[in-house]
Parts: sequence; C-alpha cells; structure tokens
Amino acid sequence: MEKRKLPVLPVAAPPEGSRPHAPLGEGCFLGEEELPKAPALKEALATIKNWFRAQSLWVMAYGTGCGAIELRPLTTARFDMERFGMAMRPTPRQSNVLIVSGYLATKSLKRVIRAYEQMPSPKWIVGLGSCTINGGMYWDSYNTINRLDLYLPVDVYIAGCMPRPEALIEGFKYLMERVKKGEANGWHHYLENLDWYKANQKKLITDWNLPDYNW
Amino acid sequence: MTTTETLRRRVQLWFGPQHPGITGNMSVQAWLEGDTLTQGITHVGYLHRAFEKLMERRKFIQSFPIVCRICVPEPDTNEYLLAAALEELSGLDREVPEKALWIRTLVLEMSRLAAMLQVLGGHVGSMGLGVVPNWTYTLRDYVLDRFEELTGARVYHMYTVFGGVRRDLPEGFAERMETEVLAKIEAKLPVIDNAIFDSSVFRKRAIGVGVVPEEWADEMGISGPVVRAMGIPRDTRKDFPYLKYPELDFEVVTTTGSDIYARAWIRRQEIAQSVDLIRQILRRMPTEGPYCAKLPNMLTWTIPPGQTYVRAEASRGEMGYYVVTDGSDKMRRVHVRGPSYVHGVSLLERLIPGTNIADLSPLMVSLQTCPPEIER
Amino acid sequence: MKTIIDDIRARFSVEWEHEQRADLAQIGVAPGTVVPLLTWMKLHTPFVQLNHLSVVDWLEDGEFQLTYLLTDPHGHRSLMVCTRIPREEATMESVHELWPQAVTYEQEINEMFGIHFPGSPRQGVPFILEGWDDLPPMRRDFDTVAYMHAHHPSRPGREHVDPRVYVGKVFGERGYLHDDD
Amino acid sequence: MSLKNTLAPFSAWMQAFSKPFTVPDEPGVRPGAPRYRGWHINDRETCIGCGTCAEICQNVAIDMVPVDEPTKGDSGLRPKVDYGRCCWCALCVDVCPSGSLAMSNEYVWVDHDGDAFRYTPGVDEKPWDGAELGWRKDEGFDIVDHERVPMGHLDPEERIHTWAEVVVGYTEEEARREAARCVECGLCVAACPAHMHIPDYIAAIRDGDDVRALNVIYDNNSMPEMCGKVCTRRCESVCSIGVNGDPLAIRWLKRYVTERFDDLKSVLDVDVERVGEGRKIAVIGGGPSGITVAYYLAIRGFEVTIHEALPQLGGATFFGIPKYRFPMPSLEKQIKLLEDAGVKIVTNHRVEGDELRRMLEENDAVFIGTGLMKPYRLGAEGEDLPGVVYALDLLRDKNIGREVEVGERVVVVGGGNVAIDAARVSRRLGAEVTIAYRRRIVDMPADDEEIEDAEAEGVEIIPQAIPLRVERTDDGRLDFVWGPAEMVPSDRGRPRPKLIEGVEHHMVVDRVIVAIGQSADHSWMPPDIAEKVADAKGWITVDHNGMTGHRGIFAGGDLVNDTADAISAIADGLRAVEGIQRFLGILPEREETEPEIPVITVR
Repeated sequence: MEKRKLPVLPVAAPPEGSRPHAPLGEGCFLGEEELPKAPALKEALATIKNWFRAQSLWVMAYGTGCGAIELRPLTTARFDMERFGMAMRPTPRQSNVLIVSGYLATKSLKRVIRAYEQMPSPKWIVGLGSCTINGGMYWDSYNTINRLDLYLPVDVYIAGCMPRPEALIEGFKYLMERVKKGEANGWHHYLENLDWYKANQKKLITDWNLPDYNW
Repeated sequence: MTTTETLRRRVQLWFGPQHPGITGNMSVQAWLEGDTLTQGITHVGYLHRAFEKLMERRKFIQSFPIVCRICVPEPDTNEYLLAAALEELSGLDREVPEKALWIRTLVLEMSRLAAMLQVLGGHVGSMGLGVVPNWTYTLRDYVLDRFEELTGARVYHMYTVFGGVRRDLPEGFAERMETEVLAKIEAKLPVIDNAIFDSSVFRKRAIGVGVVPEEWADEMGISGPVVRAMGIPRDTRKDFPYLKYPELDFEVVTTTGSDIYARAWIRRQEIAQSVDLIRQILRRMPTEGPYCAKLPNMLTWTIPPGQTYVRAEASRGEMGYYVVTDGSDKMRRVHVRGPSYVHGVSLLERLIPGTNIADLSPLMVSLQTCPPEIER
Repeated sequence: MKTIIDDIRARFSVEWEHEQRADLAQIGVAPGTVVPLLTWMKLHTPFVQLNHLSVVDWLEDGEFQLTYLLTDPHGHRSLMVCTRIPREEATMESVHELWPQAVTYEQEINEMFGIHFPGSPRQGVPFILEGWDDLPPMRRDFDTVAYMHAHHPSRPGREHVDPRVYVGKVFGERGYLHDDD
Repeated sequence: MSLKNTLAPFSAWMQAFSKPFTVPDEPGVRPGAPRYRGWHINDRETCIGCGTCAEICQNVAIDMVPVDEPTKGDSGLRPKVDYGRCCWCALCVDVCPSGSLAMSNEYVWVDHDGDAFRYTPGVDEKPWDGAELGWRKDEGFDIVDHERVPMGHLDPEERIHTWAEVVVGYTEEEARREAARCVECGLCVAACPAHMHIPDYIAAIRDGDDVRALNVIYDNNSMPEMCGKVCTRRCESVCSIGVNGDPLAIRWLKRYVTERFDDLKSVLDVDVERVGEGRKIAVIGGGPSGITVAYYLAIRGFEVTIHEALPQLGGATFFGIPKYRFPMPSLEKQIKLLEDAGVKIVTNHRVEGDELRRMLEENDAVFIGTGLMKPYRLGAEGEDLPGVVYALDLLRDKNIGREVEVGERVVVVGGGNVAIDAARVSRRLGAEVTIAYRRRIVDMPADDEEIEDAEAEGVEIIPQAIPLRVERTDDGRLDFVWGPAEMVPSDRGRPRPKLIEGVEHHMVVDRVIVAIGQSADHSWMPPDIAEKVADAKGWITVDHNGMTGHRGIFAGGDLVNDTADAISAIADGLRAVEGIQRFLGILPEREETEPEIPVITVR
C-alpha cells in the first residue's frame, strides 16, 4: 500500500473519548479471513477484488457545491456515466464514491463528514474543482474550508472551476485505475489517522454533535 | 392529547441537505402528520460563501468573476446586473456599444433557455420520470456548447463586464446556434410535450398541487414563472425594460391554475419564446462595431459615491442587485436579491402546510429554488 | 415619481431625496419615520411590494444604513427608503407585520449585522451560519482574511516576490530624504 | 384521465430509433472550444515579469517567482499559477501588458496529490505548451488603459515666434487620469539611473496627494522639475503599459507635481541626521550632478560650496537647454532650494591653476562635475570659416542673454538633442532650418518627441547626409556640400553610413551649426592631478563610491557616464553622496552581497 503524505498541521492531542476503531482488515468480504492465506492467492484475490470494485463505482447523489451542476450532464444521456459502471445512489449506505463538488461551507462540511462516515467501505472521495485543493475562488471566505484533505481523505482531485464532464470522466477513470492497482486507499488512511482527522474536524466545527465513527 | 399521541401523530423530518429530491444543497425541516406536511422551515447556509463580504474587499473588476457563482444554472444574469449597476453609478452606461447590448441580450436569453431546459427536466425528474431529463439536459448541454464557443467556458462564463462583453461573436455563430441548438430544441419540444404535459402521471401529480393564491403576488413580490402561472403578466423584461428587450417582439406568457403544472407549462412556453428571441437577436444584431467600451485601468478604477438597484428577469423571476459605492475602488456594499429569497423561504414555508410529502420535491422544483442565491 | 415624493413630503419629514433613474427614486428619513411611512405607503399608495431590505455598514460614521426598496408592481417604479441608525446596539422597528417575507430579511440582517428587530419572530435564530461565535460577519470590522488564516489553513509552500519590491532591491533603489532605520 | 394522456407518453419510445446523444468514449478527450479557458501558457521570452497578472488575480492564485536574471525592462520573475486557487477567469490574460500570457484549450488535469497543481507556465514543461487554440488577448478588449492622456502643446505656428514653453502641462484632472493608468509594476525603477520611486509617486498623484508625491520625488532627485521637463525618460521606454500601448507619461506627471509647489523647503519633509557638521565639501561645476551632491550633503550638515564658471547654476540644463523647454523660473526654484539648504554658491568663477590643489587641502572632499564642454570638430574642409559655429556656443550665448544672430538659412549637422535644440532655437530666431544627419531618422539619438516637435515647427531633416566641405560663396554666404550615404551592416551592431562616392549636393546657408558631440576638457586641473583623475584620452573612471583615481576627488555627470543625460548625472551625484560619506567614515563601507530576495509567503 502506498504511504500517503500527511498534510502538515499542528494538531493537539487526540480528543478525549474517541472510540478505537476496528482493526484494519485486508478487505470487506464476508468471511475472507477464513480463506487460505497463501500469498500468491491473496494477491490474486486482491487483484480480482480491486478489479470488481473499480467497475462499480456508485456515487452518492449529494451536490455539496456548485460542481454539482456538471454532475447532471454526467448522469444523463450526453455523457452517460453508467457506461463506465457508475451510478448515482440516493443514500450514503448504497454508495462508495463521495464527490465533494467544490468548496465546502462549514455547515456543509459537517453533513459531508456524516455522510462519508455512513458510507460502507471501501469508499473513495473525489475532490472536484480547485476549491477542494486550496480554497479556489473562496480562499478568503470565513465560511469555506480551503483544504479538503485536512478533514477527509481525498483520493483524486480534478482541477478546474468547474471541471467539465469530460474532465470528470477522466478523473473517474483515474480513480478506477488507482482502485485497480490498489492505490486508492483514502478510507484506510482515514481510519489509520482517525484521531488526526477528528481533531481537525472538531477544531473547525465548534458545535460538534456528530456520533463517533462506528463503521 | 398526550405527548405520546402527539409524537405518534407528528413526525419531524429533515428533507435534505443530502437528499436526491432537494434542489441544490439546502434542507427543509418538516413536520408531518401521516404523509401530510404540517409545517416546514427552510434551512440554508450550506453553500454560504459570503460573496457580498468578499466583493467588499475586491476591486470592481475582481468582483465580476465571483458574481457568476451566485447562481450556478444561470450565471449571466448576475454578471449583467453587476455590470449594469456599476455602469450606472460610474456613468459608463452611456458608452456601452450597441453591439455589446445585443450580445448581452443574447447571452441573457441563452442562459434563460439553458436554465429553463434544466428545470423542465427537473420538474419531471422530481416525480421520478427519468426520460425527459435525459433530453432536456442534453439540449441544455447544446446551449452550453455555444456558450463555450462564445465565452470560453461552459458553466461560469465570466463574459459580461463593465462597458460591454469580453469577446466578439465567433464567425458562423448564428448558423451553428440555429442548426445545433435551436432546431434541435424545436424538434424535441413536441416529444417533450407528449411525455410531460400529455402524461397522465405528470398531470395527476401536478394539476392542483402547490397552488399559490393570487393575493400573495403583490405583497410578497412573487415574480417569474410563479407569478405568470397565476395569469399575471409580470415580467421584468417588459416592466422595467433593459438592454434590447424593448426592441424585440415577444409577449409575456401567462396561464392560469397557479399550480405545478401551470408553472411547468409556462417554462415550456418560455423555452419556445427564448428560441424565438435568440433568433430575433441573432438576426438583428449588428455585425460590425466594437463589443466593449474603452475601459480605464481596471486596477485603479474608482466609482463616485452612489447607490442603485438594478433588476433583470432570470428564469426564476426577478433578480436584483443593490449596489452602494463610496468613491473608492471597491464596492461599499452589494446585496443580491434573488427571486429564491422569497420563493424558497417565505413562499415555500407558506405553501408547505397541507402538502403531501411526496409533492415537496416537485413543489420546490416548480418554485425553482436556488439556494446559493438565498444565502449567497 | 415627483408626485409620490411630494405626497410623502406632505406627510412625513424627508431628509433628502435623489432621483437615480426615471423609475427609481431614493429618499432619506429618520429611523422613527420609517415604519409609519412604510405603513402609509402600503395602505395608501401603489407601492405595496417590499422588494428588498438591505443594510450598509458605514463603519467610519458609526452608523448602519437600512434600505427598504418598495415597488409599485403595476406602475413599474421603485422607491428606496433609506435611514441611518447608530451602530452601537443597533435596533430597528420590524416591518414583518406589513410584509411576512420581511421576517427572512430581518432574520438574516440580525445574523449578519447584529441589528435587532424587536418583535420579529426569528431574531437570534441562525439562518445561514452554524455554530458562529465571532462578530456578525457582514460588519465591516469583521476581517474575513484574518478569520480565514485562523480557521482555514491553506496549502503551504507558496512564495511570491513582488516585482516592485524586488526590482528596487536588486537595482539598489534608495532614498536620501530620510535616514534608514 | 383521458386515453390520450395515458397513451401519449409512450410516444417517447420513438426516440429509441433516433441517434444517441452520447459523446462516444474515445481515446483522448473532446477538445475545448477555440477560445476555451484551459491551462495557462506563457511565452517566457516576451514576458517582462511585471506581475500585473498576480496583481489582478482576485484569488491570489499567481506567485511571481525568480526565473531569469533581472534586467532593465524585465524583472526576471515569471508567474507561477496555483490551480488550487485559479478560477479560470482569464483576467490575467486580458490584463497582461506584454501579451505573453495566454490559455490553452486543454482542460484535463487529475491527480491524487493535492500539492501537484502548481506550475510556472513557459518554464515548467507541460503537454499543452505551444497550444494553438485557447483564450488569447483580444484587440477589442482592454482592462488597462493603453492610451495616454494627450499633452497640450502650443501650436507650432505660434511657438516659433515665442520663447514660451512648448508643453502646456497637465491639469490636475488630466494628471490624476494619467496616473490612474499605472499598474505599479516597478520596472521603471530599474531603468531609471537614479532609481526614483516612480510607482509610489504616481500612486500618490492618483490618490490626489501631491505633497506626498513631491516628497517621494525629492527622496532621490533634487532637480525633478528639470527632469519633469527634459528627462530622457528611460523609465518610459520600459513601462509595461508601453509594451503594447503608450507608456505612462512619467515625465509629465513629475512635471505636474513639481510645478504645483513654489516654496519647496516648506513642503519637503527632511528627516536626516546632520552627520556632516563641521565637514567641508567643494563642488566644481554646478550641473545636475553637482547640485545633487550639494543638496543631499547640505541637508546632512556638510558645508558645501559650489563653484560655477557661468553666471548661473544648472550646467547643461542652464546653458544647453533652450528656455522653451526648461524655463528660467523652474531652475531658479531649484537653486532657491539649494540656498535654503545652506549651500554656498559661487558663480562666474572658473577654477583654474592650482586652485584645485588648494581646495583639496581646505576641504574634506572635492566633487567634480564639469561636464563635456569641448565640442567635437566637424572634420571637414572649411570648418574654420566664419559662420561655422558650434551648437553649444550658440545655445549658451542665447541662454545667458547675449545677442545671437543666425541669418536666414541654417544647416545643423548632427542628430542628437543638442542638434535639435540648435535647430529649434534657430527656427525661433527666424531662420529656415535643415538638419543633416549621417544615419537614418530612426537612428537619431535625439528624443522622438523632440524630433516630431522640430518637424512640426518646420525643421527639415535630411538623413544619410555626410558633410563633405564648407565653402564661402561669392556673396559672403556659405555653401554646405554634402554627399548621400547608404547604410551598410557593421560589426558594431547598428548599421554604418557609407558615403556614395561621386554625388554632391549643395546648400547655400548663412550658418553651419555643428552639433556632433562634445568631449571633456581637463586643462583647468593641475597636470599631476589630472593625470590621476583621467586617462590619456580624458576619460574618467570612478569606483563604486564615485571616487576617481585621486584620493578625495569624486566625479560624476557627463564626465563619467557615457549616457550624457541629466538623470544619469543625478544618479552619479547620489552615488557620490554616499561615497563621500563612506570615504569620510560616516557610513560603513558597502559590503558586496547578493541582494536578498524579498519573498512573501502566500497563505
């Protein structure tokens, strides 16, 4: 697994009462642990698993920001993302791709975190548009975050303001490639560094009332 | 009634922000009795980017890339209004060349067309009919293709600036507009009619639902398709004429019923009207001449103190900009008054009691609530 | 427009008036005059529609300007009624009983500028912000950049050289009227 | 529900037979429109590093980063774009004064690393470099003002009958409007020999704060009113707005401010320690360099005496520049400032013999700024005939008030500012004037505006004309004989004129005015000192402090620099102001260090 670069930000000690999460398994197949553990087989299994995952990215229908306007053409006839095995799902419980379509207001960030945590693993985040990278147009706004990766693990960024549907398709193809190679491991990173993420989130969201991450 | 009974009878439900039926990123806190809504409160702020605050610390020219973000489906109204307000306050309005006025009218009408195609798809989409959005979004995309050709971008055009527009019409634009957009839309409209307005499913869910009483029109300042669906011919393009609209030949579309069906019908008619207007504009537009006035150095431009309110007809209704300048190189205050501010909050909250939960989403689409323009 | 302003002048004291366009006039009145004026206008003139309610922060003068935009929807003209109230503990009479949608405007102004409208139903209820614990953000003394630096870190590693300063340094720009400190 | 309403929607099935809308999934993406706003491209060579793109970017997405060596007219900085901030508004492209910045129509960039989205267009290699399509600057749209506020001039017909100033000067409104055109890039500061704080005083003028502007101007130029009228304005030649338009009228703006105040001392806010109390400095030559040294040392408490051979201070700006360009009251104002600062002025005093030696003993340092006073000779037969005069003599005699007479027809030989001045003065004295110049008009070292003005006043210019000889005619006039030249390439850069043999043109004139340059004259110095100060050819070289080969003798102005303009002389003076203080141990010796790059961390 590729080690991801941790963004540098001074963080206080892990917040009190953060519940330890379940040990990180290799995957999310039911009963996978019972399978024979020969390394070659394990590797082959992982490849197959990743290939399947890449072919069925289900996107949560949550237009968090203005980039959502280009998601509609993507889901409808002209750019038709279903031919790539992707579909919009109405609820986080059925999705494994969260598209953060641009800037996030603090108020939205809270909902996005909640939605992300409700998604079953494996799950990936696509940062759509420049404002997820470094604040973009709204860099000096008091109400929008500048870096999404401080709060949630981002697997792919698509630069643009806003990126066209074709750029989104390229972004998703890139995500699929990374999933196939087993490199898109944002959700692992989130779990491994949960305390760091939670501290960042709580530093910004002062009226914190979300349940602990329990998936 | 005991507390338990109250609880049994009354359920609180958050409709959005993460909900496939919500219009944009907003939410309605709703109370239900059975499947009937008894009360609803609109919650916005999920998209609050503080445009007005940011513009107070940006120079005039730097403000104009930011205003188009206030309404994503229809950015050009914002660009035009900011330009119009500042031109009026600076006296630059007298220098805007003829051609620029025509191009601005064209751009506004194109953006109305794109937005109405989108919302017409939304009308049926919100009822779970997935076929029509596939057409209307594609048709909208054809309009966006022309926008891309004209302005250099698909969604955020950043095209209308003080003094005119940023680029001339490309060679052969009118022909491509006709063959690749207008003709295709016109060919598709009867099919859409069949699939929407003749569909018993749509009729059953739309007729008589979400009726806005006529008395509310004046005091609440309801505008756009919502007011025209009441039979009131109110249209900023006619009432407060701007740009080249007085020279164009069109009638305000009205119908009666004031329900979701009527509003969808108005939009369907206005799509045809826009198509016709775009043809008129392209036919009458001068081919020669400058497209932008000579501008002073935008890095140091100052505007004398003053305040004004300008308005234009967006697809959703009357959009207004209140701009105050204080003689410096930045705006003292800019306040954007989108139609959704009234439609999406006060009007929606007044309409919710008695509505079926399943009709909330179509209702919101029919009011065309656009949350970013409420919270800005 | 002239007639309506004359009518107003006959009944209320008007501090100033200005005709911005043929269809838009502006008048300034004292804060106490606003509600009686608006009530009269809604009941007795065609200006029945409250289009807009906005605030301008004149920080230097220590005042807020409230602007009410009334529209005559059939005569197609508008009147801007402006008034100024002190910034300190700013309070203004509510107009929500005249126009129900004013509640939203007043709620937002209360949140964004900290102006209180006694009697207006949603005062103090957050409208746009959530968990906000700073100055009302639209006040001009609230510094959004400072807030951004404190709360929303940017991606590090960017360095900018201002050409004006750089050229001066490289080519040895100096001054002789003042000693360098 | 009618049957129609039940059946009608099924007509949608007909669409199943129509052509699909879907854009096929083919390798490569659909290209953006011809004027699509995609990733930036920049022409590294054309870019001048003015940073206007960074200035206008409302998202602070552009950093200027050092890439090339800074030169005059190019800061060497290049824009680096952060695509985590960019919003593709292309204001940077539309504002770009040099027109180097553009956008390609490529729009796909995906990465998993958020730090990757930055590059310097034109420097970091990208697949879209050299893209042919994309957003480009368009002629019909400008967000900077490329048109200068026109300067009023006296009508040419009128002005040849008067000695009044030709240039009218900006009104307050015009000055503010012109100043508002500035983008404050600072490239002009590099080009100005004195490195005046040009953007700062232009900003002050724009803001309506003329007092501040005047103080900024006097911060490193004690003769700005002269510069405001006659400066050679190297600043304007590198002005970023001037790359594709009219440069800022920097000179006219300076003129506007300096003309607004009569009592300079009361307006100037001088705040320096009087470190020179009790020290004496002698300045020989009252030209711009000498005046600069005198003023800035005097305000520091030095006891300064200026020795000037002519009846008035000012040097070449007094005796060489005609009054219709630089009128006397403007000069007197400068001299008044010097007197107010406590400078002792000795005029009509030519330093000669052993006087320099005595001065060296009596003073802590001596500054020489005597200029170039010995005209070059024509080198053609007949140049000693009466009626062949030197332009400098003519201008000086006119300026110090002697009676001057040039007859009806005059030919001026030369192409510099002195030649033009002589021509225009002769015009005002009532003569028909022709200028004969060896090279082409574009090669003339004179100011373009001067050439235009001269032509407007009816001066005829004959380019590529080589004087052959001057002969006396029977009726006592002069026959100026010249031959045409052709331009041939030269290994020294600019083409060289070559005489076309066998062709001769004749021109009968009353005066032949020679204006082909001057050289230094060191005959006034004691020979042993002159030997140390100047080389055999008479050239003076100075060190970084402005000191000559002789201890305690500093020099500047036309003597030292090869540009021979007033602002360079002022720059030399400023160098000597610091150099003298270092020499006397008041300032520490300068350390040779690389200037620190003023980096701002962008957050």
